Amino acid sequence: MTLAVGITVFVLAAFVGFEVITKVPPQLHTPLMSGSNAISGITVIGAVLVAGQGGLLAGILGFLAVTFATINVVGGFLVTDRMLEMFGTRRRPARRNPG
Amino acid sequence: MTLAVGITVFVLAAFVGFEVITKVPPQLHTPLMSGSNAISGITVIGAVLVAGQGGLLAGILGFLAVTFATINVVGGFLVTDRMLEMFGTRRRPARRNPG
Amino acid sequence: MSEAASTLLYLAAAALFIVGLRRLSSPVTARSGNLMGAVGMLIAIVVTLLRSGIVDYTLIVAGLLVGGTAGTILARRVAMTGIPQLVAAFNGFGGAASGMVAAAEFVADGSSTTETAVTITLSCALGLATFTGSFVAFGKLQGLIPGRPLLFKGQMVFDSALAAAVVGSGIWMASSGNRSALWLLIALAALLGVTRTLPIGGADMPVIVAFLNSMSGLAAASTGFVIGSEALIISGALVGASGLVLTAIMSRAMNRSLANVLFAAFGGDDESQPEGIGGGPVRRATVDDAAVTLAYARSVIVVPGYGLAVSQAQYGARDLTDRLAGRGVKVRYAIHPVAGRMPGHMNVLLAEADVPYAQLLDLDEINDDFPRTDVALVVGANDVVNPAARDDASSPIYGMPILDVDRAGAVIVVKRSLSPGFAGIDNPLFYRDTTLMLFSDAKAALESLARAVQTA
Amino acid sequence: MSEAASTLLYLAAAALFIVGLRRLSSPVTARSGNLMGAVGMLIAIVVTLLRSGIVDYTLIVAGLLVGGTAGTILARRVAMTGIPQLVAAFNGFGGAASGMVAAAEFVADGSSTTETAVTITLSCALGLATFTGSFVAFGKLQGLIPGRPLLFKGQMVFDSALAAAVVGSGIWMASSGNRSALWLLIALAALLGVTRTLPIGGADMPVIVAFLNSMSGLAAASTGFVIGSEALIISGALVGASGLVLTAIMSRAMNRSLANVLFAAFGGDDESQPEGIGGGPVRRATVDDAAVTLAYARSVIVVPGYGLAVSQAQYGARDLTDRLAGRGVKVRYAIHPVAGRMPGHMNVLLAEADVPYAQLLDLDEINDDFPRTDVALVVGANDVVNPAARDDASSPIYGMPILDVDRAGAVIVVKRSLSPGFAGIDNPLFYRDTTLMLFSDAKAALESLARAVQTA
Amino acid sequence: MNIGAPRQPGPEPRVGVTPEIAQRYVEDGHTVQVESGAGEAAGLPDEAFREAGCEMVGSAWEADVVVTVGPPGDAEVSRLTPGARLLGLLRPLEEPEAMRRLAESGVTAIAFETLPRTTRAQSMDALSSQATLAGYQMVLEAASRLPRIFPMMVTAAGTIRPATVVVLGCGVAGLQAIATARRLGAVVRGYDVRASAAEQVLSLGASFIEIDVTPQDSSASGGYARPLSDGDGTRLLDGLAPHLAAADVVITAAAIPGRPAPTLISAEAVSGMRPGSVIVDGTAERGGNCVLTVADQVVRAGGVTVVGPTGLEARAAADASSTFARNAYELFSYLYDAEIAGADDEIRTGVTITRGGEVVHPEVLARIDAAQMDAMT
Amino acid sequence: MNIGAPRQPGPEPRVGVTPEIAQRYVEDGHTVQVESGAGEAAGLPDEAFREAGCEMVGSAWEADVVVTVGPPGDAEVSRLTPGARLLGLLRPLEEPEAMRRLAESGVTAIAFETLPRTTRAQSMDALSSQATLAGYQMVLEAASRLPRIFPMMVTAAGTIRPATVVVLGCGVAGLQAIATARRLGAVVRGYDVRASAAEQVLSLGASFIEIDVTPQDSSASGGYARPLSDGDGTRLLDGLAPHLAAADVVITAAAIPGRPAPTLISAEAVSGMRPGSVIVDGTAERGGNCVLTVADQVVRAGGVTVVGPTGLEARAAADASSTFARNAYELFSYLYDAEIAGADDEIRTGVTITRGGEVVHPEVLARIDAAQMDAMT
Ligand SMILES: NC(=O)c1ccc[n+]([C@@H]2O[C@H](COP(=O)([O-])OP(=O)(O)OC[C@H]3O[C@@H](n4cnc5c(N)ncnc54)[C@H](OP(=O)(O)O)[C@@H]3O)[C@@H](O)[C@H]2O)c1
Ligand SMILES: NC(=O)c1ccc[n+]([C@@H]2O[C@H](COP(=O)([O-])OP(=O)(O)OC[C@H]3O[C@@H](n4cnc5c(N)ncnc54)[C@H](OP(=O)(O)O)[C@@H]3O)[C@@H](O)[C@H]2O)c1
Ligand SMILES: NC(=O)c1ccc[n+]([C@@H]2O[C@H](COP(=O)([O-])OP(=O)(O)OC[C@H]3O[C@@H](n4cnc5c(N)ncnc54)[C@H](O)[C@@H]3O)[C@@H](O)[C@H]2O)c1
Ligand SMILES: NC(=O)c1ccc[n+]([C@@H]2O[C@H](COP(=O)([O-])OP(=O)(O)OC[C@H]3O[C@@H](n4cnc5c(N)ncnc54)[C@H](O)[C@@H]3O)[C@@H](O)[C@H]2O)c1
Repeated sequence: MTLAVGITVFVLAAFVGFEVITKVPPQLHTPLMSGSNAISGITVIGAVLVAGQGGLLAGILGFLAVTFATINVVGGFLVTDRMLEMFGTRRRPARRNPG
Repeated sequence: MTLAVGITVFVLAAFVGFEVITKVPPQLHTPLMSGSNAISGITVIGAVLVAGQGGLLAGILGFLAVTFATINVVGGFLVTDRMLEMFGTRRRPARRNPG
Repeated sequence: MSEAASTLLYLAAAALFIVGLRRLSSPVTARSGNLMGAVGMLIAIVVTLLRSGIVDYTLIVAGLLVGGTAGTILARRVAMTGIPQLVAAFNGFGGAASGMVAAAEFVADGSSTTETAVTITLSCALGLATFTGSFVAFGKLQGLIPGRPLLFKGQMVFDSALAAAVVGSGIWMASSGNRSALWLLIALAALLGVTRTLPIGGADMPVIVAFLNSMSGLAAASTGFVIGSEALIISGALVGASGLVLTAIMSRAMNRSLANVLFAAFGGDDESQPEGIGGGPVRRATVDDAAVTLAYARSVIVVPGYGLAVSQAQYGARDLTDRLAGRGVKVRYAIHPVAGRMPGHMNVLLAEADVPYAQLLDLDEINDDFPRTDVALVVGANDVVNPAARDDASSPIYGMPILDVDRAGAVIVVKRSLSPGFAGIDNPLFYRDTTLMLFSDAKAALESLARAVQTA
Repeated sequence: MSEAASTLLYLAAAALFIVGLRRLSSPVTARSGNLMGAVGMLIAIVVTLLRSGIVDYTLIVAGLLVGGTAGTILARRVAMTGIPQLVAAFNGFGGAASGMVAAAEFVADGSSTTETAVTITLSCALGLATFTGSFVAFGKLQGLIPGRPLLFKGQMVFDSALAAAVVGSGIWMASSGNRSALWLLIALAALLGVTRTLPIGGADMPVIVAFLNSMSGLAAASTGFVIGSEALIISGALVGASGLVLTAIMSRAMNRSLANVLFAAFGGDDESQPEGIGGGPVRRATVDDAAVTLAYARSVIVVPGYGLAVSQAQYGARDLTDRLAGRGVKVRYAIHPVAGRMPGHMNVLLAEADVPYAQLLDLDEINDDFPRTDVALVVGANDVVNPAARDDASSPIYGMPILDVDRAGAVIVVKRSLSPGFAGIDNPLFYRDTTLMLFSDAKAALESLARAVQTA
Repeated sequence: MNIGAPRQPGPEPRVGVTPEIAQRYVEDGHTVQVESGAGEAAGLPDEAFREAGCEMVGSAWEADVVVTVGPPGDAEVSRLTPGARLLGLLRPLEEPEAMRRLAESGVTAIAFETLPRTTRAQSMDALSSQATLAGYQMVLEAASRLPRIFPMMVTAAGTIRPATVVVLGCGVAGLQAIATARRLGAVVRGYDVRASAAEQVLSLGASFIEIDVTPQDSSASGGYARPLSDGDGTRLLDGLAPHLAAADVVITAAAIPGRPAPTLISAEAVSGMRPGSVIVDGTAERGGNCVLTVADQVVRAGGVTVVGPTGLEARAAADASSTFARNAYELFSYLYDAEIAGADDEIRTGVTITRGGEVVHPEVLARIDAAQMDAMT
Repeated sequence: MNIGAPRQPGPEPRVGVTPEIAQRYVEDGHTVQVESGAGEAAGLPDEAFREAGCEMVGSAWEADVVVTVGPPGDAEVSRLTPGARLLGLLRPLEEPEAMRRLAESGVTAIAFETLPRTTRAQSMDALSSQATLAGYQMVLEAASRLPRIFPMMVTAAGTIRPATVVVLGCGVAGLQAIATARRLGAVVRGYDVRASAAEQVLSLGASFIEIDVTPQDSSASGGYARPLSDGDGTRLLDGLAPHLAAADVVITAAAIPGRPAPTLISAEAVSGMRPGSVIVDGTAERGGNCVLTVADQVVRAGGVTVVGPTGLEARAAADASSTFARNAYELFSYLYDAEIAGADDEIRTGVTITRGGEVVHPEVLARIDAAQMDAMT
């Protein structure tokens, strides 16, 4: 992958990121933040590669990175789900009320 | 550019395309269609490359392609602008009307 | 220019397309959005011209000049009413160009890999089908081809066979590298474009043009794969996807699904247009159409009638007119002396919703203003706006003064059906060219209009 | 697994992230969106594990197990109120991981090209600043660090110098390939994260966490450039951009600009919180907050007062309550005998807007219902909901019956300021924990609420 | 032509021509004679008529076209010129004998009461315009007499519940009464035999009382109701009683053209009503919808006040005169144009009671015959 | 204690205790004596009182606590027991002499008129509750007398423009008049000297007439207005005149406690008004805001009708009695509790006119002194 292609991909993804969030109701601010935070844990795949390539210092760094990133990913998705679950019970299907 | 990267780019761009158009008011349907049509004339750059690379049949095809694509691009942007111009004169800045 | 630099400049062009498209979808920013698109295109073309690998500029310059001149003239000359067909034609040219580039690539290099074969086939098929389809749409819009659905028995089978043949000739081309296969592919795709567009009704043409636009985008993207150009892939994907969304939005605005538009002539048309006593066709509006018409008008006159009272829509009416006034639209109510079912019926209702007295005008005060009014919004009124009372001496209500809404620039009539009012007679107003019928309960309609006007 | 296959699978993961994020921004689809994100992540991890180039799985598995367990426990154990700080902490871990990967890459390969040097510097700086910044935010939210802005004189200069030093050490690292440079870089970035977060007030922490989240996304993207991973670039850019948008949305919801949040403690705080006679702090709500609170309530009681009359907000009130009722919320109006400035003042107004008599209840009829009511919406009323009349024998209005709005689950008070009502005395209701103040003209507020409730 | 606007006999304050309308007649090429003082009671001084181009005269009954409001007395009839046209609310169905006398004196009598109720004829419909005003006045009458107020009020001195108003007979007058009572804040229920009345009542925001009686084709007959069968009549009385018992105010305006008003409220129903409640019977002139009604008297039955005011429309004499004058102008102009065109249509045949010395209206003729039969047997 | 509700002397239909309120007294441990027939005129039969636990008596003036509506006549005063408490609208400032006599007979007189106008005291404020009803009735009175209707109506018989109503004096009565006239569809303008009245008028959807006179500190004095200087008075008259000339109805309710009503409408202003227009002067009892007003008479000046009805609040006798009775109950209970607690506060000092054989209210005392000075010179 050349740098130019990398930048192309980065720019396009950033556009998608900008567009994807349009009008979030305030009650979703925290879950949305938490969910996207979990996605930023994608760095775990870099950490896996680093931890797997051997070498002491890199190994230590890699292990820490995997651990940290996994906390971010696993904890992030779980806690988001908990939040949304609570939210779901409060919401009932809207029914029409005459007058 | 590998095929995989090409597909990545394609998919991301398609996502952007999906997201970028949210809720278009009906009076913009035609201008928007016309404007995006002009963008699809981007094929002109392929046409230029083909027309410029020499060879008879390719040359003819290339010339035709450049001509056609240019019609699409130039005509497309101009006619879109004409539509929007007409639209612009109808629209005045909103002012508050008491009562 | 270095490869990286050109890639980044192409990226910049693509970014301009994206932002431009986004701006095109709001009335306020649309014009600048179009300009951004044009600038992006200029960058892309200039970068391409400066790229290494071009050996001969003659044809290029010739093509650019011819195409540019033709495009300019067409765009300048066309009458406003001719724009939809022109857009269709432009789109056809774009599709053809994509197909030709792919074809030229095949002619020059052959189909080296499966990948190339597939993409060349795609480009040619999409490009040529777009080309012919667009010109059929052009013909229908221009009135050169009858607007009604044209189809023959068993067409569905024929079309499927044709599509299979396109795929087949693609495989042949890939496996043999034979140019004849290419020409066959092109011919079949062109034919398919025609047979798939002819059966679609004239009223659905705008949706079809949007769909063809999306296809020409995909053709460009596919050509991008053929010649290895990210700029083409990005822009093509962008147009392909946004065009598809736009197509969906447009068919939704017509209360149709895309499938319904594409195949309606084949299946039964499940949508039954209400029929009046007069039986003529009417122009049916959605809430969004009506809202935009109102929101961008300079002056609106609301004509309330008995239907407004029946559905107790007075609060909705006031809400709508308040919001229109808030946008700077001049709003008034025209009260016909016999609107409703008792003297002063409309006054009672509108007073209840506290519509300011200053906005209420009676027939004599307002009738001369209709020709100077952009939109007359008739809500649940019928007899009191029936032009037959003015124009048709044989009508039982001939001689009754009416509100001359038909003299306004456009008329939007909100009622549930085409059924007549108190006097029991049909209303020619509903069948006029400038009249949009919004079939709905008055209260529901006004409330949705008020909301829609807010965001229009 | 082939390079192409893994690239495409990463792409699939990224697509799941995109669709997941989009679904997360609507209440109805949010949960499935989160699930899609998790599935995407699983795909990405599995693909990575299957990739060639991994020589030793021990550390990986260990890390996954430790991290997974810790994450699970933390997420399960935390109390609902502790979630914001937990999110902050998670985010810090993610940032640190990105920085470490880049650092490890440097340790292993050195900075071969300018490109690598720049991206490693970026990753480390962003990652570590995110790490420490997030933990400061955690501390503030958890109450370990005082919530008020902590800053020292000349901090702006200090921070700028620190930022310059980070860049400098990056250049040193790139030019010398010296590991000490890396450690210096890391230390400086970590320090910068702390000094930039401490001066920000506790109330602004959610915005800061969102901002740090966006930064950790950018760190991941930058790490993607370092290790040449498109998956990281895409996902990082996605989170970076969407996080930035979310940050902007959140600060707008607080009526602030992002710059204002980030630098408010330095510049003058241009936003003056209205101060009551009592002087205590109040919880200030935006229209959106209030709308959501109302829209998702089971029962709402509206308490109209003189302010509603002054701003002639009766139509807005009815519009709002109609829409709430349309969502299935039980809505009633509580009319206090002396609300307004003349006997029956509220009745006249609400009758004008045709609020059904059945929804109007007087003090005796409704007062017992407040404890069973989710939200009391007080519109331009003040004295008639002043708990001092009930609780404070020294109050001049002691003994006057009041509407016990303070017994409802939540109270939203719409008025323009904290200034007192007719009786001229302060109202302790405004300073209660369950009270949200929506400072606005009543008419404007109710109209925006009605709109916002529609889309909530 | 020469249009005459006489001073009305009796307590009638309305006048058939107003200065505004006089001007229109003059613009159309007619002359207008107004009896001195004719407009006084409606707040229209002679001065105003003079400014509008009228000739002020001592008696206007001698004009070519006489626009009267109510029917003329014998003295006035004798002053009419043979061949003259007399336009007004002449009560042709109630007083067919008087019509015969008008015919005998050679007058062309034109009565608003028999105007067909078509959309086209509405601008000439004086019954409607006057009934509108009567409906409004009935509510004022009721509100003034009720020892309570109409609107709901939550006050420091307790909550005053809104008054409940029941309107029987939702024609023009009844509907206007509904609208006015609603404006004042009462809870309003309406009842009418006509099926289409339900929707009309709802369209004013009031509720409709459903009672299962099917009137004999009651929506037909040119917009007017028809009588009920005896059985239905009793069922109706019984069905209404509980609604009356819950009412503070009952306003009645149920009528059948040319017939006595149908009985809707029996003495028992009145005794079942709350003390203090009020019945305003707008049909006293036609015998009343309530059996206790006595025209222009206040009857107290138990705690209930029953009033049967007449001349309600005349109370807002200024508006009543201006709308009536406009109706008369429209009708006159229509007939005048039709006459010139030689056309004969529904409207013309509808309103013309006598012509060329004969009673020509079939319904009036039938009544005259019936009366003669009665007299013979 | 023994609470007595006597039958009121004169035409007064209201009564000081209603069955509903009687029940509350009884629940509080008091006994209630009601004079037979006391509630009749307000639609409250003896039966209802008896059901509520009252003792029906021949005379209730002898009770420990007498709740009267208006001031008692001499005959009634003589029947009061020394040491008894008398609660009511006693007109203490208008009739200070009568207060002196009450004091002499050893009665503790408690008057609503001098209640401080605080938020806390509102439930006892009989002036407000009765003024509300008066405001409503003034509009009915005006609407019945106007030869036009209030609302706008676009009809086939022409467009009826809405009536213009001007309300002078926007206290409780005036504001209610504004609200009621608006409900009926009139275009309403209000005027008051109090600066805060402007916002209150606007809050009812009416418009405010701006005239540049600065009253002497008119918002002060416990919620009541103060008189204007002479110069301002004339300027006010002149400023109002054009607004009156454009009005169909003028309703006046401007008052200054314990003083004659300020003059707001001169004879010239009346002559400048439209023929047919109506002035309803709600302050006739205090001399009237219009110079032509004669209490309880209909005065015609040019084409203008000027009426000064008294006892307006009593027209809705049922609601008036129930709100008054509630006010009296609240005041009595408050004082009773305070007495037991031995507390003395603003409200108690405000309403107590006589106690222990003495006039104790400073303002009333001042008036008695002033009257004696007048008599001496
Ligand atoms: N003003 C008077 O004094 C008076 C008295 C008696 C009769 N009239 C007569 O009434 C007529 C009045 O004219 P107009 O134009 O007001 O009424 P109209 O001619 O009777 O027409 C009313 C229209 O409203 C529509 N409608 C009914 N309910 C509706 C709802 N819920 N939502 C939306 N539309 C609804 C009906 O069409 P759909 O069914 O298709 O919805 C109908 O065509 C005249 O002919 C007049 O002569 C008037
Ligand atoms: N009902 C009667 O008969 C009567 C008669 C006379 C006096 N009073 C007295 O009036 C009071 C009535 O109580 P209340 O609670 O209705 O009123 P209140 O206590 O006077 O409070 C009204 C509140 O409305 C707010 N406000 C004013 N204009 C506004 C606007 N345009 N938009 C939003 N808010 C606005 C004001 O706060 P901001 O300025 O901060 O916006 C004020 O605090 C009682 O004290 C009562 O005793 C009643
Ligand atoms: N030009 C027009 O189209 C036009 C004009 C005015 C009125 N109208 C229509 O004519 C109809 C009658 O109007 P009107 O005011 O002259 O009526 P009206 O004065 O003749 O009668 C009043 C009402 O009494 C009702 N009624 C009769 N018998 C009844 C009974 N036993 N119980 C209850 N109600 C009974 C009638 O149905 C009618 O609604 C209405 O439908 C009105 O809308 C039409
Ligand atoms: N408990 C309370 O707080 C309470 C209760 C009732 C009334 N009030 C207030 O007390 C005030 C007076 O009410 P009220 O009905 O008893 O008043 P009122 O009957 O004593 O006087 C009526 C009105 O006349 C006005 N007025 C006096 N001189 C005038 C002049 N020259 N021109 C025009 N207007 C003139 C006064 O300002 C007052 O508004 C109002 O502000 C009312 O809101 C307060």
